Amino acid sequence: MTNSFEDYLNTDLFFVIGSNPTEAHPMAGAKIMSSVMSGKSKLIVADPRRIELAEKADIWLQLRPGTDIPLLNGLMHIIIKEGLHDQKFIEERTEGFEALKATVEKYTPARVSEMTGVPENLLYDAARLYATTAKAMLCYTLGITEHICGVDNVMSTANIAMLTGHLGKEGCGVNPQRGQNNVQGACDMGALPNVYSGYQAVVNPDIQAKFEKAWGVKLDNKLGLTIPDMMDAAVEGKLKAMFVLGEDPVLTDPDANHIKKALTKMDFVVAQEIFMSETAKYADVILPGASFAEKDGTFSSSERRVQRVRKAIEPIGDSRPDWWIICELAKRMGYDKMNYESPRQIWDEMASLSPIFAGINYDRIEHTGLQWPCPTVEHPGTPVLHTQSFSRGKGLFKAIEHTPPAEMPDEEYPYLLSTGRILYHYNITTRYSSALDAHRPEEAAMIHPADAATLGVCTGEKVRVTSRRGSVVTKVNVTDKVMSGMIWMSFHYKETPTNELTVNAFDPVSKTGEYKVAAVQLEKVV
Amino acid sequence: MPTVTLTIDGQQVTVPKGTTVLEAAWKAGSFVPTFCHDPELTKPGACRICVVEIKGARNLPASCVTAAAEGMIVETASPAVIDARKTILELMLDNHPEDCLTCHQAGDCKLQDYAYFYNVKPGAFGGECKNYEIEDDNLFIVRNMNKCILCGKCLRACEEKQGRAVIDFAYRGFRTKVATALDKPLADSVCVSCGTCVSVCPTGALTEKAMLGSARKWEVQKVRTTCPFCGVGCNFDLNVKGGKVIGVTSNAAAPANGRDLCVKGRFGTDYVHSPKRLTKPLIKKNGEFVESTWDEALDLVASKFGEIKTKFGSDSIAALSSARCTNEDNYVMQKFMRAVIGTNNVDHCART
Amino acid sequence: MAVCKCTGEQVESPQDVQLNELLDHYRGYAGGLIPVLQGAQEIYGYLPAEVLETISQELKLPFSEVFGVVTFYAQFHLKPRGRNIIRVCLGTACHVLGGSKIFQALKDELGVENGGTTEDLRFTLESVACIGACGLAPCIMINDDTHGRLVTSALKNILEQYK
Amino acid sequence: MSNLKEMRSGIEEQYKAKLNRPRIVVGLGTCGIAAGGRKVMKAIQDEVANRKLDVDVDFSSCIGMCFAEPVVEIALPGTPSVIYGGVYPDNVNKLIEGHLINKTPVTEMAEIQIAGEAKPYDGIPVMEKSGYYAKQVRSVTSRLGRTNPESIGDYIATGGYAALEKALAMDRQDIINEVKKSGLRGRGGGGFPTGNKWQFVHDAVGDKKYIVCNADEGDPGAFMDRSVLEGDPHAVLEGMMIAGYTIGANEGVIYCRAEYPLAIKRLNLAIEEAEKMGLMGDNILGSGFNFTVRIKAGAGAFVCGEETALLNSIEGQRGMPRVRPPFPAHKGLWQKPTCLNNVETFANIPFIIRNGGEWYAAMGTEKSKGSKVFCITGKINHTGLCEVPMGITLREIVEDIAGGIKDGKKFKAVQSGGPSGGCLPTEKLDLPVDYESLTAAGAIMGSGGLVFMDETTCMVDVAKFFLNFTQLESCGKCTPCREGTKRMLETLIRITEGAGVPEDIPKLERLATNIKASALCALGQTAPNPVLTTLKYFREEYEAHIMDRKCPAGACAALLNYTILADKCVGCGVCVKACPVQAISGEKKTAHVINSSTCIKCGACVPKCKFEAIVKA
Repeated sequence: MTNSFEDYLNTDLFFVIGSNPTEAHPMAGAKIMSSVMSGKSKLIVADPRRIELAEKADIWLQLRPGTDIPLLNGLMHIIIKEGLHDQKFIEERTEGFEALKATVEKYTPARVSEMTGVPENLLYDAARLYATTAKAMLCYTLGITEHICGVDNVMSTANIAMLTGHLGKEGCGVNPQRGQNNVQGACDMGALPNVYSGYQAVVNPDIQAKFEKAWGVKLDNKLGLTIPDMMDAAVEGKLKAMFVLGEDPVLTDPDANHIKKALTKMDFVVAQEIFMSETAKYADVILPGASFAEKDGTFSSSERRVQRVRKAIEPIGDSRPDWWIICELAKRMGYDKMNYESPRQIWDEMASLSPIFAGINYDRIEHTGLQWPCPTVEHPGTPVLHTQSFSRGKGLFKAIEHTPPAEMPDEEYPYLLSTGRILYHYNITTRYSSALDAHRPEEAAMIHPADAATLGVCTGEKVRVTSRRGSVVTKVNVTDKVMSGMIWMSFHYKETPTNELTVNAFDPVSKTGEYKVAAVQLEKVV
Repeated sequence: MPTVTLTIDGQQVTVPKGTTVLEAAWKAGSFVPTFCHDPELTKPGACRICVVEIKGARNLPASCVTAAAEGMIVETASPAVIDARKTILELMLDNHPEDCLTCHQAGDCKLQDYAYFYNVKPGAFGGECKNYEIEDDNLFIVRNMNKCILCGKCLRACEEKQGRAVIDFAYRGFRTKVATALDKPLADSVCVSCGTCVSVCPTGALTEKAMLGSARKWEVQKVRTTCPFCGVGCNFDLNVKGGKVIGVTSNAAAPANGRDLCVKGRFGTDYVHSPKRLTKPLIKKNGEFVESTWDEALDLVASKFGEIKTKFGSDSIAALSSARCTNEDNYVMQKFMRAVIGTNNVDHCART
Repeated sequence: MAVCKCTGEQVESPQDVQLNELLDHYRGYAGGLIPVLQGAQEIYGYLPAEVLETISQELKLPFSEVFGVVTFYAQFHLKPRGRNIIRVCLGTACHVLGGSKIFQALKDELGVENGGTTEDLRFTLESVACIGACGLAPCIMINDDTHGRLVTSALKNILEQYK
Repeated sequence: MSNLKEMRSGIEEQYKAKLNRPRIVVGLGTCGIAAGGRKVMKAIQDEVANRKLDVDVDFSSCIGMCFAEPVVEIALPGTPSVIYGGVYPDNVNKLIEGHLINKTPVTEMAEIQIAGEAKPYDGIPVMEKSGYYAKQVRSVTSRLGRTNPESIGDYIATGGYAALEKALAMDRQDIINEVKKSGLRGRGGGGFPTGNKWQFVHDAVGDKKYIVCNADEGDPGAFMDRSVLEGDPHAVLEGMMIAGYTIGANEGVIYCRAEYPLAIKRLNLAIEEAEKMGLMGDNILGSGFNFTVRIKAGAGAFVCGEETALLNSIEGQRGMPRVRPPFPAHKGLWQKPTCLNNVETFANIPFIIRNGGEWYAAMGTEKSKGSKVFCITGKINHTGLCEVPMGITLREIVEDIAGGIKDGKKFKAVQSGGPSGGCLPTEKLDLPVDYESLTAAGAIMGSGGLVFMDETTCMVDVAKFFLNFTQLESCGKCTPCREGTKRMLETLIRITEGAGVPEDIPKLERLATNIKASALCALGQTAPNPVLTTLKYFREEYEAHIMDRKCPAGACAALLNYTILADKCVGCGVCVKACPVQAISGEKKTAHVINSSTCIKCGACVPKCKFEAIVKA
């Protein structure tokens, strides 16, 4: 996020695209809901589903799944045509405007309306409202990123924000809410194949030298494999062993059968988990980790805020904190520079090697946490990014053309499947909460009344959902919150493993799977 | 910033213009009780427990909604004030069950505290007492509207903090009640069980179902931490008794969320004590998982990784780190892969 | 998961058409709730729950707030009122002489509780403190007529007079 | 501007012509209609048609003599108008025969005559000298019963909209000064100086301002505002427009209780006519000033008479009062500066602007200027509406205007100001009626309801009646009012049922004092007044209920004992049959007895006894 959650209270307009915060990020959603209800802010929602925010929105753009780029290009077309763009910001802070202009020129309202299904008048309303509101904040989530054109989608949101000067200011910005509690932190810490902690590139020789010196070993300078590449490599027999820490790709990654094949193929799989996950079942060894309540440490939230996690109880049974287990392995493999006594020591080592975290330590975050970048212990943290300049200096407009989803409904697979989270569940752990699981014990796929009539099903009855990759049975919830021709499912239920259906296609840059669009058949199950 | 100076209980106090008499009194160290006042919510001035005497005023104004003014002379504990407060407490107690002995909120209840402080006992006037059915048919919140003193903080929090307005005042006068649309149980309303109402309730009218009967308020140890669900980064207090997490309560100092939480954060952390937790290292032998010691399991993993690394090279091993584990866990994982295994094959599901 | 929305098309009644016209007039009009409720009550004779929900959605007001307003003002009724209002006296005299038996008999006969209205909207049954006809106890009033010295067996014939 | 002048001369001609024709005018205010005025009107029209008489049949509103309804005025050119009371379809003929055909007033049915320049008839009191009107002034009520309230012509011809015309040419501050000079104070009960209020709203900063007229008259026993709205709706509109021009508002709202359908109808008609004539809407009288008025019907909540609750109700919310300050003058409707006055206050404005502040200030007392409209009801001979100069004594009102207590009984108390007011005893009868005096005595001026009580009224019962009212009408927002009035009522019920205990009196006093001190709005702060004043002036009645288990006025059923006087009872047995609980027994033709433990004190036996042998005590 370029801005902070606190900043949600300062904006006069939310433009929420590809995000369902009242369910997936409830406290972010609550801030939007209360601001809109009190009349403080207006709201534009772009979403194929009539999500809760769409019902509260001043303007709801019900675009077809996978048409975010045409939509955003179309809005930019109108903004430029009507001269509502921020010329001063564009001149001073950006480059590449002419190329962008040339591209969006082609996205006329009529054409965009045709492509997205959004009426022209709403395109005009939304474009004008977003461009002319001084404090306008764009929020997105996985509805933008989980496409094969996810990176282009993200760039498009940056384009429209820069075009209107809605960046680097209070109450503005481009604000992706991160899906998982510490997905920000895992990236920050270098759990990525291309960077060390603090986004320091593994290919940079100076960085490599710094870490080699600190860690006392020779380090590899070529990029590692991303998860989809790992799975492919495993299926191909090139990858022999995998160490899986607190993840359940069988349930949560696209095309589950492909993942299962990969896990089966490997010689040795270690799972470090707190529950017997679908993935752990494929492991040779399972190491019982401790939950968040049983260990000290830190999480980094979507707003780049590093906050304390505190040990409240002793680890359950014979489980152990994850850091302890990993360090113990290192020791047993003959490495002696991971003999930490506490998470605080780990943090301090990390911070000493990572400039953007250098100013953060446990004492400083005892009460409210700190938002990185925070280069020195005097630095107050950074609630708003890019106030003076962008990471690369000038913000670069990137002219982007539409990329249709990898797989679209056809005669054989006539329905479009889209997936996401629901309020009462979070990936996997919530299924082990007695109240939450009792409240929402099973999948309830959303289908439109017209489709339900065609299929002859009522709410509570079951359908079989089949894609080219797999087939699952689910109960349905008949509702006009989804558009006709679409089925929407969550991925929380191992009893209804939705990701057996999703498409094995990824954004070429980010390697994010296209969870939001797949083609399926539906049939009633008696 | 312009200031005003006023006299509270004989003491001069200077506060910024716009400060309420209540805030000024607190600043001056005077005790003024409150029920409906909440610094984060709009101010209805409804419960009247915070009345004070202001020289020249016709009545006893509610200090929470009276702006401090230059030269004001305020008494927060004059006989008239004390008698008015006692009367208000008597009126509340006469329309409230007398079950402090078994009330979950005992020890953390403003009504109880003030009744004690002012030595007010139930039964001053007697008469009709509300008699609603206790609502415990949802999984998260128990509503005992007989204990409600109609301060309205719950409905203001629901509207102003959560943007939902699931509840509002219904009916009127003595029959006034906080109700959902059509006065249905929460389970049949649009409530999403975030429990923000529970966090602001000054009495035992709203309680977390899972915590009922689990501990007296004074037995609970509170440990502030960060929520393990979603990326907003809410903070809350884990409530611990006897080495067990019994539930979650809000912590107003939380930067991203204040006292507000969602249903998962407030009611979902019981997974920690799920009987399905893995508690022993397991080694798959002949297709079955068999419990082992840490030494056996760790040694096995270390030797297997060592073998594979030797045989197929560092890049034949990969790790999935975790977006649900701590920063420290992730740091040691990537360090382990890079420094010990010798590969950059480390990733996590950064994209979900 | 409430009602299954997959069966049957809802037919719009003439009353719904009127309600829509009313809502069209007040949509986006600040402070329109009470006039809309008054208009809706005129259309339907009372304020059915579904109508309240529609009003809340169309005026973009929380349903709880609409309910709070409806229950605040004496003018609004959440239940249909009958064409004939039966008031059963439960004053002291009537009570002593079996007023509550009469009340119970009426509840049984009409199949409604206190304050309830029969499905055919013929009767609304209410209790009152005293109608000041103690000499005729036990007694009831139907609309403006007083019926006194009642025995339960007489009720059927009396009700027959009111359509 | 010339527009109205041109119109006016034509309208005045027409009006004069109308007065120069024989006419019959029926009083059709709500009270007149309830008394059968419409049937009377129909009978007159039929009769006029049957006899083919050359006479206009018109209607007006309530002239104030509720006791005489239905009221009919007959006027022949050049002779005094005679106002007849108690006119029913069966005596219409007699009036027409006598007054219209034979040109001889029907003296026995005549209440008053309005002579003007004509020679008065003998035997009929002239209005200004009649008992009911002699001590009255007719200023804000001057058109009531005299003009057709549904005719803008009648209004204009009688000086209507001249004040608006005058004001639109005035400096805004001068208008405020004139209102200040008049000394007019809020007639809704609060008594806040109107000129000062206008000054606040005028000075308040806001992109938009509003005029709100409080027509939510809810006090039991008060109908002044209804009478004014029904009788002179244009005066209220004109007052609002002048206020709007003065403070800079273009929108006015009249919040009228839904129980006043006739007032709402006549207001709507008045608005329509005024708009048609360019007296309302855009560019009024070519002045560039725009003003519209809409009517908001209440939905049945007494508390909405409280100004901030009223504003919430207009906004579509529960009618719960807001905390003050901020006052509506600064943050009122939709948080904008709002000038909120009641019907009578606005209706006074055109008269003040036309005649000048000094003219108005010449009436009344030093601090309470002008006139006030009262509704006098209860156990008096002449119930109705009266307008009196401030400072008149209660005694003058009851003895002269009201014609004394009914049935020759003794005056006991007068309740002033409705549920928020208090009960004043005989000793206070010489109190001048003004804001300060009434407040000092524990009552309030209120909106103007005066309920007179005689010796058969139990003051504890009266207090209970009012507490029951306020308790039912409490909005429920603040604790003292919501919970406290309930407990007061419960205590009063106990006392009137003979279950009171001596501590109840100090408990009531303490509770009342604390509710008064700590309640949020005026409704709560004044709710204890009926109890406090009755405790102050009639404490011995409370004590009699509690200590002696007796109701001195003989009104509280539970404390009564019915006994049969043995010397009067003939043993006829009629009472035995009348008793619903078989509490009376006795041999035929011997004196009967009432078993007091079985008796439920319904009183059914008393009227059945032809020998007056049953007494209550």
